[in-house]
Order: sequence, then structure tokens, then C-alpha cells
Amino acid sequence: MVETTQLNVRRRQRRPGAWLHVRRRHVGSWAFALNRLAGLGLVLYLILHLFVLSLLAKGPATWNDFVALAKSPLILPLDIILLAGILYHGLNGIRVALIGVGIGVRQHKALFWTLMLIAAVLLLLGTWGFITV
Amino acid sequence: MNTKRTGSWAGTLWILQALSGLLLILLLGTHMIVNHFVVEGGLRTYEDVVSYLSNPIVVVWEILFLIVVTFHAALGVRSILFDLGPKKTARTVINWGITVLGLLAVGYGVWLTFQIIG
Amino acid sequence: MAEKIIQFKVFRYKQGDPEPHYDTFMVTVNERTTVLDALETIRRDQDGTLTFRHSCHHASCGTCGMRVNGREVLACVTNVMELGTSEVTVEPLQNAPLISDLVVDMSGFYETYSQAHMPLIRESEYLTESEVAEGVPFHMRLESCLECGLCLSACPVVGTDPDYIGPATLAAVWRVVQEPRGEDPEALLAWIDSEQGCWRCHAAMECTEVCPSNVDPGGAIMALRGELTRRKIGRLFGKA
Amino acid sequence: MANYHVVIIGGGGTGAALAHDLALRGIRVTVVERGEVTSGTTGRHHGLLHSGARYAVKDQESAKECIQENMILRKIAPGSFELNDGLFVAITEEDLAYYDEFMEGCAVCGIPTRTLTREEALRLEPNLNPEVKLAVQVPDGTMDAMRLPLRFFATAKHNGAVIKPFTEVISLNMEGKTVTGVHVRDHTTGKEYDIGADIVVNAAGPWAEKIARMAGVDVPVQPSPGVLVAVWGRYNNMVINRLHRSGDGDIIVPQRELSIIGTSSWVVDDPDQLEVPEEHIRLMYEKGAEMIPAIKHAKMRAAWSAARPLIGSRGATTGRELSRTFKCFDHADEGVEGFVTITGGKATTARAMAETTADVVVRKLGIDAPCRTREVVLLPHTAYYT
Repeated sequence: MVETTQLNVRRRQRRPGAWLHVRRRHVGSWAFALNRLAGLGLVLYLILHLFVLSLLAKGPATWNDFVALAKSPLILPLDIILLAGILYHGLNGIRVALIGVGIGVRQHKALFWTLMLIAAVLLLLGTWGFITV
Repeated sequence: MNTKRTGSWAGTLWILQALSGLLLILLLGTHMIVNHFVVEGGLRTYEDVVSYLSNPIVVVWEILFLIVVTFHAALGVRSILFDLGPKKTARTVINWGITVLGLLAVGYGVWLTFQIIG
Repeated sequence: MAEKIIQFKVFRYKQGDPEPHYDTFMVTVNERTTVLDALETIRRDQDGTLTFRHSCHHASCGTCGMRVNGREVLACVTNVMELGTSEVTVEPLQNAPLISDLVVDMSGFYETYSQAHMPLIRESEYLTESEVAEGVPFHMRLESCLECGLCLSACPVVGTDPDYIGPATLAAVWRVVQEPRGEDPEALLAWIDSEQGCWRCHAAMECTEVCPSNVDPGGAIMALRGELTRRKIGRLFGKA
Repeated sequence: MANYHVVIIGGGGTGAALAHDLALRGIRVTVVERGEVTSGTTGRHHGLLHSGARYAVKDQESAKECIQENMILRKIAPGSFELNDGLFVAITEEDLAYYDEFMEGCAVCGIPTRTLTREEALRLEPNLNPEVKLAVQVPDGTMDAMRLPLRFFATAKHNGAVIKPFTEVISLNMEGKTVTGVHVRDHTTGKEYDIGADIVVNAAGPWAEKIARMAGVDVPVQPSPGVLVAVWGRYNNMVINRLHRSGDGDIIVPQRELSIIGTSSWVVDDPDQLEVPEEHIRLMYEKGAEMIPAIKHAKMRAAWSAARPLIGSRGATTGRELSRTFKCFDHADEGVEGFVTITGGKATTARAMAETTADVVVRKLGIDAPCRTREVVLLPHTAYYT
């Protein structure tokens, strides 16, 4: 008898976390994963921000109480993280948009590090601003 | 070359996502600089905010910003969900879900603005 | 030549096993030994049941794609000593069904890839200053893509969504757009201008990083988008 | 017609072409291969679609087979070859002295030639050694060493053949002096089982002797390895051969973005014991650079060995003296029924080897089914997987 059964292969499985597996991957994968994490963080912040602004509708007293809390030094690191997220997502976004239409594809790594340098400078300036203003 | 094809939503959405992202860099840049640095000492007290919003250009600008940021965020979330390979019905649910949530967010923001202006 | 003993940690799985596991083998290597050489040595001297794909041994057939120390490579051109680790982990490609040990099922890859209808022969872009011999219509060469599947294994998006057309096929479509050779680029562009097509990519560029044959699938995807974007904008301004 | 079943041992080029041939003749075929298909000798050659000119002086039988099959393959496997032709280049006076003999041999074997002056040759291939005296254009080409056999496999499969890679023959099943099938181990499951067959064909290339011994017969196969070196870059579009008696490093085959320099030649007992001697790699560079000087500084992509399955009695020393032709053995001649061996040959002549073997198989089965592989156009290689 000829055995004709096909190999019983496993179905190609879905790996929902694949984009987060950046160990041993190259800079483009790190950039993408970070971009997505920053984006998700910013969405959460946007929701939080809209919620916080609703305090404005409750009148001056509630709002001013909140502002007093927001001014506490404990919030400062959170502000810096927020700024870092915005700068990263925004500047890396410029790169994604540019290479996405075929501009600078071969130079995408150099582009990335240049933009990150700009992000770092702006982050420092911003932090200085948070502290002094 | 024959260019009669109508193209797909996918491409249009990608281009809109890129454009809205670039627009956000401008809008968010001004939003942050104005809110924190141009207004002396930053927008702090309730009175600060109300007087800031008394300028109609500011109102239009902030609402535009809200629309663009919500659009960009909604498309971003959609892209993350679509990457998980949802089936057709799930895709429809996602599309409607983010549309409704986006509109709610914008509607809420506009309502809030006018609440404050009084 | 200097010799060294390297420990190979090899992914093992047979149809019917409840779970895969790893076996370790000690192999003496020299400066020339490739991962494929080492696997052949293991199969010959230590375990005749080890399965892996291989054919040409010079990065032309694309069968010996696997993950070595977590990165997609062709085993035949991966020098063991240059890896610089005393333990070398060898695993099958990701994002494809596993058949056994280091062998994955490539039929899914080819189902999508063959839809690009890319002819195997292209016009050679090399030695353009040379004349074409009498009786030869034009300088020909085999296409660069080896169909090895490294790009699909490395792509973070193929990982989350198996329905994504993927870098290899998108690159093949771009080749047909560049050099149609009797195929229909318009139909292909319509196919990849879609949610599962070139717009799904997030430009991690991992495909281009791991490609052993300078295909640059990431660049091809971006070029496809560029082309489609230009057309969309053209249509917006009424240019057909 | 009775539903005959043939098992082919060996998933190389020969097994592929034979599966295709037998399937076209309406016979049920199963191919069993120890590893992946084309993982033995088949995949590892330099990818030359032979014009036969290399053998036109010393090995005319093989040369004639090559040119005939070259022309057939162009018809049945269109789109699979870099058809840039080849040049035999004379670099030294000694090479030049070989010219007359070479041209005469090509004429006898029916290999079309065109003699080019030094200047003409350099216009076609600017990277040639400027010392070149003259060149002869012949219909050489480049093939993909794996994808051409895959087209045979693909077509066979679509005609009902069953291809079983990772299935190793452990022993031959015999009833008395008749081979009745094979006992195999499926390495993807670890399970062993039997496959019955009316005829078993041994197409195991350099491993053919090992398989034959399982049936208690001997086939004179001499595994003869050669070293090949692939370098990055295309230095030539045409296949460049040295115009002289076959020797080491006398061919540069362009292929994709690589150039393959071949080969050396020696003999071994065990085809699994393939070394890549360092001095052979150096020799390939050295000899290659005599034809195309830029090869000297070309970046190496890979160096490997392949074992040719040459027909010859033990005792050969380099393998160069052995013919490249092929031979089909019906072991009924030694009293073993149901068992045929095909060996020798070249990648270019696999179809002819299959035709000869399939003729023997149908004769033994007592059926009348003519060969159709000269005309049937093969499916694309991707069809093997889809």
C-alpha cells in the first residue's frame, strides 16, 4: 500500500506579541515597537487629559485645587516622560512618513539617529523649561 | 498607463495618518508653546484658561487640534487592532467603534470648550 | 587551521510530539565551518534523524533559512566562529507551520508569492558596457530573490497577522512593476493597494536587514507606496 | 492498464526527471528522499546548462547527450535559464594549440560554435584577461540547480506522483531475489513503514552503491567530489570556460549576483565525507583569475564540495579520467528482479537519464508507454509547493 497522507502540519499560528519581540532585532524594529508604545501611551494621556479638563466645567475651585496638585514636584517626572513620548513619536513619525513614500529609505538609520539627537536636545530644553518656568 | 483603478481606503488612510501626524507636530508644537510658555507663567488658574479661550482664534485652533489628534489616535489604534488579523466582522466592529469613540471625544471636547466660555 | 569545540543547541520537534525541545551537540569547527556544515556533521556522526532543508550550499537556492542565535540567516553562509558565541542556538523560521526540527512548511509562502507572477529571469543590470553576443536577445540573469522566507520570519507584522501579503511577495510585485516582462503590473498594484498589502507595513525594515540577496523588500514596499501615493495625488488633481 | 507502482530512491535531479517521465506514462510513482529534495549532489553544482563543449574532445558520448538535452531543456523549461551563451577562451599559446582539436570535436558532436577574435571577445566580456588570444562561443547557459529539478517534481506531482522528502530508506524489502518495496523511516514523525512497489529504482547518485548493496548487488559508482567557490558580483554574463583539456578551476559561471568558479576533482569512498580543502579554494581563485583577473580580489560568498556520481571501477585517482555519461543497470542481469539503478550523468542530461530508465521500467513491466518528456512543457517551480 502506498502511504499518501500529507504531513500533518501545524497551522501557522498567530503571534500577537511579535512586534514586541525586539531582542536580537535591528534598529528599525526597536523604532517601530517604541513608536507604538509611545503612541499607546499618548492615547491614554489624551483620554486622561480630556478627563482632567472636565474639572474646568466644575468651576474655579475644583480646577485650582487640581492645578495646585499638578504643580507638585512629584508630577515633574511624569511631565518629562510625556514630553519624551511626544518628541519620540513625533520625530520618528517624520521618518516613517518620509521613508513611507520612498524618501531616504536607504538612509533610514542615519535619519533615525539624527532625529533622535534632535529629540534629545528638545527634551533637555523642555525639561529645563519645566523646571525654570 | 491605465490609472482607472479607484485605489483603496487603506492607502488613503495611511496618507491621512501621515499628513495628520505632520499637522499635529505643528498644532501640538503651538499648543504646548502657547499653553506653557507664551502665556506668562503658563495657563494655570481658572481665570487664565477662561481669558485664554475668550480669543476666538484660540478656540478654533484648539478645536482643530482636538479633531486632528483624535483622528490620528483613532487611526493608530485601528492599525494596532488590524495588525492582530481580525476577521471581517471584527474589522467592521473596530471601524465603527473607533469612529463612534472619536466622534464622542471630539463632541465632548467642543461641549467642554463652550461650557467654559460660558 | 585553528579548531574549536562549539555547543549547538538545536530545536527538535517531530510530528506527534506534545512539545518541542532542544538537543545539544558538541561539534568541532574550524574557521571555514558554516552552520550548515555543522548540522550535516551532526546528522552524519551524532543523530541521523535531524531534519533540515538545504541544497545549493552557496546562498542561491534559499532552502537553508533558519534562526541562528535568534536571527534569520542562511545556514550555508553563516560562519560559526564569526558568530562569536561558544553556544550556538539553531531554530526553525517563525511565522510558518512547523514540519519537524528545523523544517518549516513553505507552501503558504509560495501560495502568496506565486501570485506576484514574477518571471525567474530578469535583464542583467551588470556589465552594461558589454555587448550582447550574437544570437542572444539580451543579457539575462536569474532574479535576486531566493524565496528563502527569512523576511517573513523576521517581519513583526507577518508575525501578528498571517494574512499580510508580506515582504517577499511585495518585493516581487515591485520587480514586476519595474520590469513587467509580459505580466500585468496594474492588476498587481490593485492587489497590493489594500489593507493586507503594502499599507500594512510599519517600516521596521527587518526584512531588508535579514535578506541574504540584496532584494531590499522594505525599500520595495516603500517604493510601491510612493508609486501609489503619487497616483492618488495625481488623481486628486485630475491627472489620469 | 494495470496500476503499477514504482518507488524511486533519491530526490535529486534524476529522481525528479524520472518521476515526471513515469507519471506521464501513467505509472504511479513515489519518490523517497533522505533529506530535502535536491539536497545531495543536485543542488550543489555550479548551475551550468552544458553545451557539451567541455567534453567534445575526450568524452564525446557525454558531449552529444549534453547538446541534445540542452536544446530540449530550452523548450520544456522556458524561463528557467540565463541564456547568455558561453565562451571558451584561449589565454596561452598552449590553449591555442588545443583549438583545432576542440573545434573538430564540437563539429562531430553537433555543438554549434562561433570563433571570435580577441577584440570581439573583449567587447562581449570586458573583464576577460586582456591576454586572451581568441574565444569560441557555444550555447552554454546558467540554470538554477534546484529550481530546474523542482519543475520536474512539480509537474510529476500534478500528474499524481507522491514526493516524500525526509524519508530515508532503511532497507529493501525482498521476496527471495525480488525487490518488492522499501522499508523507510519518516524523519518528520520518527515512524518506520513499508512501501510496496512493482519496481524500485535506485537513483541515489553517489549513494547508489550503498542502496544497491541492500539488494546484494554492486554498481560501479565512484563518488568524486569537487570544490566550488562562489564570489560576490557578476564579472561576466556569458559562461567563461578555459579552452583546454578539462582541469581544475576552468569555468566561471555567472548566476544571480554571484560568480561560481569550479571545480577540482578527487575521489572518496563515503559521499557524506565531503571536505573543502583550503588549497582547492586557493586554486579556484588562482585559476579563475587566469581567465578573469578581477576574480583574484573578489569577495568570497561560499566554498563547498559536491560529490559527482561517476561510473567507474574503484581505483580511479582524480575522477577526471571517468566519463560523464550515464548508465542504467537492470539488476535482473545479476539475478535480482524488480530493481533498477540509474547513475552517472549530469544535471543537464537528467531528462535523458530518466527516459532511458523509464524505458527499462516499462519494458520490465511489460507495458507499452512511450516517452513524452521531450515535448511536455514543465510547470513553474513554485507549483511544487502549491
